[in-house]
Amino acid sequence: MPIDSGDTSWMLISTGLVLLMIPALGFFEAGLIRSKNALSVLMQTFSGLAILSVLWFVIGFTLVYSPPSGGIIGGLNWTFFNGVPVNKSLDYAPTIPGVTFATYQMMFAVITPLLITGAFAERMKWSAFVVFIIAWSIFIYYPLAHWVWGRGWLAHMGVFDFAGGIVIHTSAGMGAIAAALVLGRRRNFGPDIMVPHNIPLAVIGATMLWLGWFGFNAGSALASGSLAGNTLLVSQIASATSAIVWIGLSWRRSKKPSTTAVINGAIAGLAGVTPASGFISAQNSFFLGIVLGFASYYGILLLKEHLKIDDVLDVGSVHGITGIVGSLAIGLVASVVINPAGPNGLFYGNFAQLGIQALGVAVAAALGFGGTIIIMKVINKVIGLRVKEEEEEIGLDITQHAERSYVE
Amino acid sequence: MPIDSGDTSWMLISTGLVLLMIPALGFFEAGLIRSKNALSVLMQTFSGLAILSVLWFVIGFTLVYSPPSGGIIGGLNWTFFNGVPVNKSLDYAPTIPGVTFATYQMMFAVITPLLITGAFAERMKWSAFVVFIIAWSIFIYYPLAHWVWGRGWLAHMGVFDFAGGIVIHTSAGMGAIAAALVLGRRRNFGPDIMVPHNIPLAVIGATMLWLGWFGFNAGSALASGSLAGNTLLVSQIASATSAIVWIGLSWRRSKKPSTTAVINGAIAGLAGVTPASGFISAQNSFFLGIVLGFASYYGILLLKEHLKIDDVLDVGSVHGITGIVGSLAIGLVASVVINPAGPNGLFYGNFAQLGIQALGVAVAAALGFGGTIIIMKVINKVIGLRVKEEEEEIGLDITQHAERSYVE
Amino acid sequence: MPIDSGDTSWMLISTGLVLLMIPALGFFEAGLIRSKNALSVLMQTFSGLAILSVLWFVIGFTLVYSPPSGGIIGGLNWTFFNGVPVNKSLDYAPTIPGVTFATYQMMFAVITPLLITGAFAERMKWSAFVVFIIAWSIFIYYPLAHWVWGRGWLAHMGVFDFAGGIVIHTSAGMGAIAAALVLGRRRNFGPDIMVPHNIPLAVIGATMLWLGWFGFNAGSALASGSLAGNTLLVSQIASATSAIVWIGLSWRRSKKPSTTAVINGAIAGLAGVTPASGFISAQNSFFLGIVLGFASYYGILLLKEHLKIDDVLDVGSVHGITGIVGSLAIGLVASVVINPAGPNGLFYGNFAQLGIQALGVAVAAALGFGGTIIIMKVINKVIGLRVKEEEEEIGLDITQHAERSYVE
Amino acid sequence: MKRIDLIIPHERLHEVNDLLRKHQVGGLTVYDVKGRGRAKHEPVAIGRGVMRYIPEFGSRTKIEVVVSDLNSKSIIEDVLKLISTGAASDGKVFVYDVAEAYDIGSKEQGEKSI
Amino acid sequence: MKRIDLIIPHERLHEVNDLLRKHQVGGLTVYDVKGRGRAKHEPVAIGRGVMRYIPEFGSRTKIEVVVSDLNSKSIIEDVLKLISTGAASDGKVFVYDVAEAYDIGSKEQGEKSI
Amino acid sequence: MKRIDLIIPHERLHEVNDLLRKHQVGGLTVYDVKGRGRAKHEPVAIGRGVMRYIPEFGSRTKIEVVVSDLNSKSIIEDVLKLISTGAASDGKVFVYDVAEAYDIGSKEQGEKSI
Ligand SMILES: Nc1ncnc2c1ncn2[C@@H]1O[C@H](COP(=O)(O)OP(=O)(O)O)[C@@H](O)[C@H]1O
Ligand SMILES: Nc1ncnc2c1ncn2[C@@H]1O[C@H](COP(=O)(O)OP(=O)(O)O)[C@@H](O)[C@H]1O
Ligand SMILES: Nc1ncnc2c1ncn2[C@@H]1O[C@H](COP(=O)(O)OP(=O)(O)O)[C@@H](O)[C@H]1O
Repeated sequence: MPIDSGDTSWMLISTGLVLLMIPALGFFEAGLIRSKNALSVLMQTFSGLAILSVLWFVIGFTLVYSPPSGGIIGGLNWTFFNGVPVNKSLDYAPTIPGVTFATYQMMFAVITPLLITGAFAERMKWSAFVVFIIAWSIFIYYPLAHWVWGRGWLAHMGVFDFAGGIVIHTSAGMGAIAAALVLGRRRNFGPDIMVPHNIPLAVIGATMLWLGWFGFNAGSALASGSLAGNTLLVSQIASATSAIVWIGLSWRRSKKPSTTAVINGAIAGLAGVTPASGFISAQNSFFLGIVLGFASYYGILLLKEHLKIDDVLDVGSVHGITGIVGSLAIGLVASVVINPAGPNGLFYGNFAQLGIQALGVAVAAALGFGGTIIIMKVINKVIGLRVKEEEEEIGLDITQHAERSYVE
Repeated sequence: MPIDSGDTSWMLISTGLVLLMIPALGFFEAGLIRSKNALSVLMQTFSGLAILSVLWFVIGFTLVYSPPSGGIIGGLNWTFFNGVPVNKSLDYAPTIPGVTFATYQMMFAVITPLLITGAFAERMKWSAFVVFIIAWSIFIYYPLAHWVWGRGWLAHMGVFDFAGGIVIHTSAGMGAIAAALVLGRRRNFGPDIMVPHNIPLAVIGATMLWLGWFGFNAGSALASGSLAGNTLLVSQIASATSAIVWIGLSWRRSKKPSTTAVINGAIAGLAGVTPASGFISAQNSFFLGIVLGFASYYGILLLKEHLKIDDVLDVGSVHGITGIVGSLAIGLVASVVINPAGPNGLFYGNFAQLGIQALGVAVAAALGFGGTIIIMKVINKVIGLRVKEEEEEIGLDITQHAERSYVE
Repeated sequence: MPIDSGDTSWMLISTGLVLLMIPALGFFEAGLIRSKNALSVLMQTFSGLAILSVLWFVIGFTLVYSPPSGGIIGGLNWTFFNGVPVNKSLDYAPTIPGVTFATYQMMFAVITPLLITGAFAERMKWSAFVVFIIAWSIFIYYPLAHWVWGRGWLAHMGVFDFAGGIVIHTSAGMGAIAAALVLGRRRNFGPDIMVPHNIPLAVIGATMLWLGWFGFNAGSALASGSLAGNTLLVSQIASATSAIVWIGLSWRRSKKPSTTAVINGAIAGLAGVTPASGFISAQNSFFLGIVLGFASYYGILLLKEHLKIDDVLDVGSVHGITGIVGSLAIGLVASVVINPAGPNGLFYGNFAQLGIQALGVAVAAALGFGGTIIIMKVINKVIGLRVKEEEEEIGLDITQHAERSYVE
Repeated sequence: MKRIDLIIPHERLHEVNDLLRKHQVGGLTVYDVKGRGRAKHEPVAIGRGVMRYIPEFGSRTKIEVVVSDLNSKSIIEDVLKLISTGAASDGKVFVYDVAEAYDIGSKEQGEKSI
Repeated sequence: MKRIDLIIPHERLHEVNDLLRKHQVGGLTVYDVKGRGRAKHEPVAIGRGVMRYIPEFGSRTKIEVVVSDLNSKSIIEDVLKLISTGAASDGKVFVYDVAEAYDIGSKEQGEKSI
Repeated sequence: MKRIDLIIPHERLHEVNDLLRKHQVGGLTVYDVKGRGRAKHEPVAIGRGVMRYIPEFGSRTKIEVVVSDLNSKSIIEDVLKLISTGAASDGKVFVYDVAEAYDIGSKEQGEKSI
């Protein structure tokens, strides 16, 4: 097929929108933690953008997408993007330039490991962070993305994941819980270290995330047109209903619904609808958003309040639990009327899909959780994971980066 | 007509751009008010995004756009977007998916009632806010949008409104004045409660608004191409000239032109050019921008300084007066050379249009003003509109949302 | 050729993306300087957006692009955009509306003089600023842009500049050094006036700049498709590698790599790759990015630490030196395989191009440097350039604009 | 001379300033402080709005005003009268002796300087 | 009554507050201040991360607590014991006499008020 | 020992700090404060730049420095000499007696501690 200018426009801007999400994640997180560590997460997300872009360019893209593949990992034909076509398409996305497909996927490879920054915030060494995201990319993201999106063995089994509920949110979400467990809790873990220091900054981040997610989900159609249009709508509805659930729950619980609740609810809805967004109708998304709202809200209560796992920004719930719910939802409410290239779910007569999705989720959860534990333990052995106690007290900004967010 | 990938690309991103304007409005407002109420407007705009998206999905779209219609209100065919086509277009926008048209219009339905947050900021109860935006949507926006855009009676009379000067800015602007009158002034109304608390935040909001407005106005062409291209240019010129007028006036008045002046001037130009942006030439926009600058500047002096109406963010002038001027400008300088689907204005030989536009403006102003008064009075009776005096002193952030913007 | 909806979509959004960069520049700068001058740069960039948009509309576009031209300056056919086609294209960009081409180029004409705000920040009078950007546009940018992009004499000699390394970054970068020299150093020049006051704000600016640069570079293809796709990739890689170099250098120098380093490295990479971005492969961009990282880092050390030139935000290095490196790189690694409308460089068998590029760079550097000195000296004579000593102590925000960034 | 420190809720600053103006004090200085005293503070949302908690310290305004020994008593009485609501969170007054005072501009010293 | 001023690194506030709670002080007031004393401060990055410099002033927390004359001595001793590490940056203690104190809510005066 | 409070425009901090350094004071503490005194303050733009108004309080820097009784006089004289321009907005100096002082790190007491 020839390159289509309209499809390419949409993919270029979608690439930009997903790029935006990467520092946006940093603003969202920085605003919600203590001021003395705010820069450290901005540094991690911004540096991560640079480092993981290059890693993808050098080795990532080829390992995920290049043939030949035995289903386990891709070939090495496209190291340094050599041979990725500029004037022709790849068959993954037949109407856009090959380089555009590869650049768009770059942004996904960058943001996934960086989601975990939310779990180890406020106590991880900078050097450990750098090693971690590289190792996590190579040992967890690249294989998993290959299995599901690069025509690997999970794809062959029929696992579907539109924009990354299994590949991204389940793996990173479970990785976040693992990371929080290995690192241990922050010093003086308890309510008074959990007061957000700059909520407008967090709302700026949430805004950019919401906007960027249109590129993340609707861009995953890899073309402009009806599928992209429906995906955008589905994402909007799930985000809105999930946010409303959070407003309601925080209103009921305390009489005073909070801004941090509504932005978290929206992000939870967006994260959860991601895998299903290209396969389901807006009506089903309405219900899915409600489920996602409840699941993520009570997920935080479970993990943070009851189990006292110090996953600082609740990545395990907001991305992990929602990613699992959304990935399973494909097995229930996906419909070929929406996307002929996708599956039908249980409600549309296909009883097998739910089980297949559960397999995909289980694999991603196991790899994300187990792989993270191993990587963290190895790093801990070799260079140490956590800053010293007094460094944690002083804050990562000064001790790791010699900077303060605000002066005067 | 088949779905066009290029048109759809533009409408998808335009949808994103208008989405961006919704929280952007919050940043703009939050930066210009006192720090103790900053979160309350962020909460209102962000929650409003969630709530009004769902309301539009459930009932709004169908009431505005669905046939059959006697010209007063739309049918109920498309509740919950049921039956809105994914793979085909609606005849409102023949080259993009029906769902994309519906989602794009969602953003307009969301932002319009939220413009009024600028009028009742710093003193309205959260619960009253929630009821207000829902009632305002149902009783004011949906009918009015149907009349003008949904092929209702005003459309039949020949009223034109490209991107929402009548439907949006006149109605919300007059609603803002009404809301300010019903609520009454803030405690200690006077200069020392009007010092902006975080101007960079307001500039961030203004920036996002300016960018977003490209999607708002040029997206209202409902397709990519020449009309969208000219509309974007027209918007840019009106914004720039209006901003220059504000710089000049504030320079003359005080020798020290201020940042808040230039951002307000830009927003005033963008708001005012909105209804005319798809019908006029860039040269006429140049002059329109100048008029808008003067009208909005002196409008504020009139309403806030002379009449002492406490429309906190001057929505009545920056959106209302400008929206009226721009809507009437169609009757003067619109030209079928620019848009064959639009009217000619007085200067292009059509003497009737100005009167027709004035009718549209009058209807919108009356409905916006009168409807808002009734809604506010009813809410006041039933649950109360305004927070208690001591809550107003302490600030809405703590008393309504249990949060502070900045800690430490 | 007919207007293409996909190409037009991409150019509309690219216009928006470059628009975004203009205030983004302000956020970036404001965050890195002292709080008492933060608004003054926001005011300059936002007002500059208004003023220079109108100047381009009135006289700039025609002077740069209108025929007839003897190669020195354009004609006056298109003053006030009169005669710029809405429904047809110009031959500069045959698949998009003429007005869209003109509006897109408007954003370049706006941002270029504003880059220099980074050099004269914290001490220039507001009135001098206004005169300066207008004079600089008319006497430096419009001629230079005509020579290279408007089919003037440098274009005839074979000078290439894809998105503005010669026309924009070399001229503004050398102008920045000149401006810093004429104005002289800030009072108490030394480390303690160089502590950034709000780094998250600077990161917000850097984020918007990175995103916007996709429109700046890939939009300069003036169409969607393969060239735009490759340009976006090339930009991303150069930015990422340059940022990594900065992380590494600041890590080595001080054990504590800083957030300000990584954002500056990214901007340096983006600025430097700009002229070459449409002519080179991603693999060559990888190496170019590394060179840009080193050149800009050591350029700052040279200009600021050794020569003690008080170019506040190091525009001379981050834009100037990188712009020169990138413009010369065309003479080395450009390839007609990437862009058939471009040249080959030395490594692809064309020995002449490097010299031609050097000529273009030399002309731009001379005009940018010399022209700026003359303009500044004249302004100094007539109305004075610099605020009074006590005004500089109190800060420009209060003394020039009667505002404070943050209150309470 | 005496220096009176008033530590009060932010929202009373306006009133107290007006009162001090009536007493014709020469000036005053205002600090944003955090503190704890007898009262419970307003709870704030934490953990993404899922939890709620009462912070150890509340946010308060502190006013410092240097006055002549003579006026000190009546000012304190009036302040107590004006803003005491009987609530624990009303605030505190602390009084200190001032050894000397100067106005930098006029170089005046002692009570004339304030 | 005495007022004790403690100027300490931010990160010790928590501990000192706990200690003062044990001494049952009636309240305390906290300021964010900048200062210089005997210690070198942490260097910060300037000039886009290219240079580094030690700022003239460090960022510190100041605690003010008004206590009875009787308790003053033992509180100071305990504070010194608790947070002195021997480092130059440990901070300072300054003590002042308080002429009078009032609780605004209860209108109590003197030691009862604090 | 005496504590000298200097309340001055922000932009003089640098000079005053240099001066105090010459007097070899052991340290000093700096506060951002708002205040009103004899001078009119700079007007600020309000209401979207349409109006202008002179705020009740200006923004000032307060320096606290604890010095020996001996040095107090000469420091104050020098400060007055250095920054008095005769303008109403030049600022104020207030002096207090210090009952006791400690350096937390060295546990030194009295004049040795400062
Ligand atoms: N003994 C004390 N020493 C120093 N400051 C005190 C003392 N007691 C109270 N304060 C300050 O006075 C403020 C007001 O005190 P109070 O009205 O008793 O209670 P609260 O702060 O709990 O509302 C406190 O927040 C604190 O800053
Ligand atoms: N003589 C003094 N007068 C006023 N404040 C002082 C004095 N000496 C020290 N300080 C304050 O006490 C703080 C702690 O002092 P110190 O522990 O000696 O050193 P440092 O601040 O260098 O860590 C200083 O930052 C300063 O705010
Ligand atoms: N009587 C006073 N008590 C406490 N603080 C005072 C007093 N008079 C002045 N100040 C403080 O000193 C600062 C400087 O005072 P001054 O130079 O007279 O005037 P201004 O603040 O109007 O420039 C004031 O802003 C205020 O913070």
